[in-house]
Amino acid sequence: MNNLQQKAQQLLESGNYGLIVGYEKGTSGKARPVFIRKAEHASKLIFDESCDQNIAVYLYRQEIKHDKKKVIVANHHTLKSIVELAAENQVFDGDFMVLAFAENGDIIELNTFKEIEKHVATLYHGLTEAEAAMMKKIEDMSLEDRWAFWENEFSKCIKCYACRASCPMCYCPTCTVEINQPQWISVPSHTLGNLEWHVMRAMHLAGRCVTCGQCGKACPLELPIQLLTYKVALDSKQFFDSVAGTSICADNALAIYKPEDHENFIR
Amino acid sequence: MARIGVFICHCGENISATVDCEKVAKVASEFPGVTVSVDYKYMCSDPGQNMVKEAILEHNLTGVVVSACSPRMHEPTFRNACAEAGLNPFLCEMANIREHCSWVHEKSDATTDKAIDIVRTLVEKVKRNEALAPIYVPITKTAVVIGGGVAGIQASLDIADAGHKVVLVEREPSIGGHMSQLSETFPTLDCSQCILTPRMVDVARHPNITLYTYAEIESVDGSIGNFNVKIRLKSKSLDEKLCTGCGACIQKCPVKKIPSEFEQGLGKRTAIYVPFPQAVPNKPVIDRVNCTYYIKGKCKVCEIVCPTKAIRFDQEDSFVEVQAGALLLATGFDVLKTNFFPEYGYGKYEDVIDGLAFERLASASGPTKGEIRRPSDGEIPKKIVFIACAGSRDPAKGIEYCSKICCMYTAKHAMLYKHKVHEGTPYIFYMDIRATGKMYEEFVRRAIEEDEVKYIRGRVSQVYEKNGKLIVRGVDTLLMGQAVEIEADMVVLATAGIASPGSEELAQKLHVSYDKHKFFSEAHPKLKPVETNTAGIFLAGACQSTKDIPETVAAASAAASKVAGLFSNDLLKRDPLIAVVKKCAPPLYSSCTGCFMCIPVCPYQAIDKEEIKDRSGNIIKTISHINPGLCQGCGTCVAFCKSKSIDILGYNHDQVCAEVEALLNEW
Amino acid sequence: MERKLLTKDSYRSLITKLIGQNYQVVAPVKKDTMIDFLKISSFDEITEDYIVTVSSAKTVAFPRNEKLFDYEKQNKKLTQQDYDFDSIPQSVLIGVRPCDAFGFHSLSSIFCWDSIDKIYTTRLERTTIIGLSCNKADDYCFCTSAKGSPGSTAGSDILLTKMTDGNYIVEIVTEKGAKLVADFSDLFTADGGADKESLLAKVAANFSVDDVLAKINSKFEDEAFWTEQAMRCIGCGACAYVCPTCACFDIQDESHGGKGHRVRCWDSCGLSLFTLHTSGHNPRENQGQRWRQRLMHKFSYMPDRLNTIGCVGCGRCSRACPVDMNIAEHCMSIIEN
Amino acid sequence: METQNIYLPYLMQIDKVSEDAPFVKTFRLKFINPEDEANFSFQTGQFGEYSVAGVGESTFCIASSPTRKGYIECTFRKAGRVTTALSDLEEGNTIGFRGPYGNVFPIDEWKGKNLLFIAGGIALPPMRSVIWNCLDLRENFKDITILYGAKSVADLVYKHELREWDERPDVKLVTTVDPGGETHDWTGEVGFVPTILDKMAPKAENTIAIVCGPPIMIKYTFPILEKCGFADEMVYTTLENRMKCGFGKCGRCNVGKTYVCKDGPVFSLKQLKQMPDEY
Repeated sequence: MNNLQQKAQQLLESGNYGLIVGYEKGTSGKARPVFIRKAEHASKLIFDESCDQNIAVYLYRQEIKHDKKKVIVANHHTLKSIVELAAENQVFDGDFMVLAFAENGDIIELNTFKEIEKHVATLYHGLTEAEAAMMKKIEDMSLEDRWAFWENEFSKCIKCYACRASCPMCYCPTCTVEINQPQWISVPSHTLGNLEWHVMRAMHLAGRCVTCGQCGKACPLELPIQLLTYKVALDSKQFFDSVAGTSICADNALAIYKPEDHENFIR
Repeated sequence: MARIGVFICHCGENISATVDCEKVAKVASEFPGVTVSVDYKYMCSDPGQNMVKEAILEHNLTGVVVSACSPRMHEPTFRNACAEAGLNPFLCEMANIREHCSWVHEKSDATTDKAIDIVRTLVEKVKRNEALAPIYVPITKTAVVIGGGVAGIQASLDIADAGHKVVLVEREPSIGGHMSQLSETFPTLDCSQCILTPRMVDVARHPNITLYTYAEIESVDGSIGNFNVKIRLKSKSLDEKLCTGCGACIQKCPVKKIPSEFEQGLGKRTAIYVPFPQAVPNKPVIDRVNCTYYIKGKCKVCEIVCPTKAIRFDQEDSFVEVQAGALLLATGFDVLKTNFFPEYGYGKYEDVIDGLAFERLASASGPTKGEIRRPSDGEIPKKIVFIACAGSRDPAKGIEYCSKICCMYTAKHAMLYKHKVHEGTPYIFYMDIRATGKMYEEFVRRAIEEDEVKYIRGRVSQVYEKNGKLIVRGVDTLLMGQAVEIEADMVVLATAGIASPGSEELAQKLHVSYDKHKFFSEAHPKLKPVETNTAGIFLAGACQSTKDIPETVAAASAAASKVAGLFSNDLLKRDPLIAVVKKCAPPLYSSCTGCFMCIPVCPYQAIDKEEIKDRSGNIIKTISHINPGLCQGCGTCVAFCKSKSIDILGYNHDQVCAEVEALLNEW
Repeated sequence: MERKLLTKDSYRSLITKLIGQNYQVVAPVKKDTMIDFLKISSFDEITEDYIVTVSSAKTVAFPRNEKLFDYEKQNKKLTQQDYDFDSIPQSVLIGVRPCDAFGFHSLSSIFCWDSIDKIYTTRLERTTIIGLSCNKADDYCFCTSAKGSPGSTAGSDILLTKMTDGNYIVEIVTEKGAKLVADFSDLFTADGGADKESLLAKVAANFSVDDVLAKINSKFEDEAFWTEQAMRCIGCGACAYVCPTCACFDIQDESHGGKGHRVRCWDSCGLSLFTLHTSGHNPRENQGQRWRQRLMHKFSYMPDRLNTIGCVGCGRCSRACPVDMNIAEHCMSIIEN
Repeated sequence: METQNIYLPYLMQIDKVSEDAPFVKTFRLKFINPEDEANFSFQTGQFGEYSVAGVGESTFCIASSPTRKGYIECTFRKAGRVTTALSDLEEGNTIGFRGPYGNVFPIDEWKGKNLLFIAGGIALPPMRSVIWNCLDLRENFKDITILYGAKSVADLVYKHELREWDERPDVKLVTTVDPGGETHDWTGEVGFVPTILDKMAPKAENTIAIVCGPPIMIKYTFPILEKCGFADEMVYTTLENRMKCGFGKCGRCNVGKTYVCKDGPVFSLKQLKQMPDEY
């Protein structure tokens, strides 16, 4: 048993904790989320590079939301999302414990939002090289080419909303697309409705996207939709010096006005 | 089943000159849901309004669209007309085909088509309008007046005399403001303090006025009718109840060389002090920056000599919270100082002073007992050069505006100098003479003709010292730009009036808009000169722009009358066009996710949290709640809410979407 | 069953001729990163390098959006333009895996349940399905557990099996298939008698779907079981949209001004609003209930009411699932528990 | 119109609109195409899909009796997108109607029995069809009792028909409003439907009870009927699940393996008890 499994076993045996949300090996060796309730199942837990899913999305699931004896094994995406969710009052201090990992692989217990916030400050917040390269490729396109690129991508979208379901920040019980009085966004999937949906999703994540890329990973059609929210995240950083997932205070770039902001219309 | 009446106004020729109103009426009559559609020359006229009323009664209309001018003009007119005919006024909408259409386009079919589009849009909206009831907010009949200069004093007295409570907040240890520093006032040359101090005493004695000096506004929330003002009472290191104002402490204070702010640095004061003898309240404060006890930890002479043991070294700042129905800003102005004028040697040469300092020199209660003496050596100056527009009307230095009072006070200064130093020669460099008040021009003429003040039209390029004299170099533009050089004993700069320090912070606390010079902005430069864009907050005096005393007093009384007008009702009637968080049936209760990101967005602090509880009191969820008394219906939260959980009554999503669809769809 | 042989060159000719004769030919095409069924205009667009396509072949008969009819409003008058059945093209669907082909059986049972959905049936009638046996499989495949096999002919009109030399064994399954072969008889040659079985991928049968059918009804009330099974599920609709047998749909109106059409579009029982009443009441209010609906529908309701299993073992839903909800594993949990 | 398109609605003209309660309206609909009318028939208990072009379809029961020929009626409360659009319509407008769908109240089996109708709020409309159906065949049944309750007096629908029933000697009508919902001139009962039912203590013998109302009302009504001795097969209700198609394809309305659109919407309490708790 490795450290994590031992730790999990101890926590469950102690009786202070009843549920560990973490990762296990899934089909074909892929990592997937797992919910461990019994100490003898602790050996299912893994944590390695393959565990790149953002599992903060489970923290506010109705089934476990009010379970205060839960632990979440968090990769850095998950940690950032927890901070952002805390800022937006979707998770509450003390409702769960976080197991994070130091660079040397040591387990770090984080019990409060303050501790998580402090730990997150030590993490890397930019895009990966590969992601940055994709971003650049699209930014370098001419306006026409970029439009054609996205038009082609969106034409494949089947509106399964896996992007929405997998995003920890998409927690609205009734999404804008599902509000039909009035119907702002067309329900049947065709290119126009798809474009509106994805643009709106990106705008709703402005200043809130922690650039985990989970939406893109979740897409069964492999649309690079994470680039849309990345773009908005990069703009938030550039124009408002706001990086989502770094502060537990609600200071969303679009919600507050600072005298040094470029535009002064909100004054 | 909608039964909409559409009323197209020609507005004389204003609309009908470019829009075919008859056609608009005809096309509109075919819109689904439109029962009656007519056009008329002047809808706002009595016969026009009667057409609307009669149509409501005759056709049992469920909505009215008046297609005319901007709703800013006649919306109340037509809403009232509808109400008189028994239709809820909020079922009446204005389609603006004048400012939005006829005035901005040429006569053409396209213009008429646009008018038709506008009307259709509003028809679709009004179909979805709901009857709304106005909101009534109780009014707290207390006004907080910020600033105790002549404006604040006048306004406080007027409001208090009208029978309402006033809380007057002054930053300095005494009320009085700049007027208390002045010697004589133009154009009558009566003594400033002599006319002001009785009013100061009135303030102190008035049963309706609570005076807080040495106090600042900490925070303000709430809105018209119900502000909550938190005031910081800076520690005076004194128990005011015990202090009799005997002055023993001041006499014995060992720190005596502090430049007096009141005397513009020309006189000195002690560390425990009252700013001036007639101060109200006439009780000292300890200036902790200069007090030996606070610096070194010992002294306490004042405590020892105080007969009533009123000194409190450990006193801390305290806070009071005041509920107020209205706020009145009277924070006044300041004058430009320091190295704004390096070429004039201000700050470099002791004998280059500003106008306020000259007032103190000329004042009988001033440091020289009213004798005009040079600050440097106490000599009586033989020649004084007054430089008007020192900073004002100088775009290069960032102040384009005219400070308005300098022409007059400079003339007064020269005159006062001449009256006191008969052999002296006053020179005035000026750009233009602006003497537009009652008896003002006569006053200036008197300075020129009777007191022989030498006016030189031109600008001063440099002031420098040479052999104990101040050499003032300028040009006389009336002498074809001939260079002029005057050897002066003293130079007085009529420095520009600027916003009082701290104005910007205060404006932000109060959500009052201000201009680029940090003067507070009025709601309308002509029609609402003493209102701000924030309802319930009024302006008086020089905090808005520099003003002379009569103008300031007039503005103060005007603002006071606005407050008294507001307070003449027990309830404030407001349009119910406010935001609401949408609720729905359980188990969702509301689509609001409780992210509370709308809270910082709200410019009026109208949003707080609401807990939804089950029957046994357990919290099911916490959602946003909008205080109807505070919400101004600006819609910022609506735009920001991702889950579309907030609607503005009268402008809800359904209505706005219907308008957009009506515009986009081809019919 | 009649067997023939189709050389790779003849295959190319066949497809080229079909396209030339104005058939709508739909085949697996590699577009960007994905392989999916698309209408082709040349044989070269076809790829065979896939285990299964991302989306299922059902789109041919049950497209994402189907305009049911058009309408036009003028003041109080409303006129309707019925569905133009003549507009449905004759199609040939190429490269359909046996699992996918079998999926049409399940779909048909739904669309023909009492009220016959003529739009669906016409589309299917006008489509000739040329299946392609699987020569490879992955960990998600479980057709052999769901009464299928990598070489099953059920559902195809013609089934091709690729031989090592690149030529194809042709099995003519239906009359429609026979007609197509007859129309292009010069391209088909006599069967060489190659062993089809040896060419097929091996898919281990880890469970029997009959056991699932037998057990699942007794599990309905076990709420804790379903909650735990669905814990990982994040409630997107990906599984249903890629599934060859999922037929749930929504009916929506699309309009511009007075003109518009009513549309039948895909929907998914995994989405939380699927069964939400206007009153706010939701009969399936948590993900456990919704996941139960998905499995019960496939392994209980369809077998009981329509005499067909609603799962063909293609494993698409598991591949598409962002959180690896592997349906075969869940089936096994039902059996085990 | 000859069509094989099961999604194509009949075009119906709104012949009459009545406002029955706040936000509740009744449309009388007539077929625009006489052939449609000739081919159309329905039985009490069935429902249909009503549509506004450009907005969509909504499901509700046919509120009129099949004995009244030449039109159908529907009653709806303005709640969702479609019902909001419907309530914006007026006489002369055209709407779409698909149906009839679903099973029927077995009124033939009820011959010679007493009938007890229990309805709450906006659930009277589905019951109104069967009430009028039975009243139009009055000789087939013995005592007919109607218990109808709503939140307040204003919320009672079909007010003039209630008056008509009240005045009929062959119908016993009991109306009630929730406590606090009464007006000063209210002469009916005050109390929740189950409470009033309990007070009425109806005889179960040879009596069929038909219950329709909000879930909470139904939940408390069944035990009282049981207490009074009603056997499960003597009690009927009609379920309202969300539907899109109406004919067993769209996948929404099933309660376990029971499809409300095909097997229902009318169920006996006996059938209901065999269904899982998923409605």
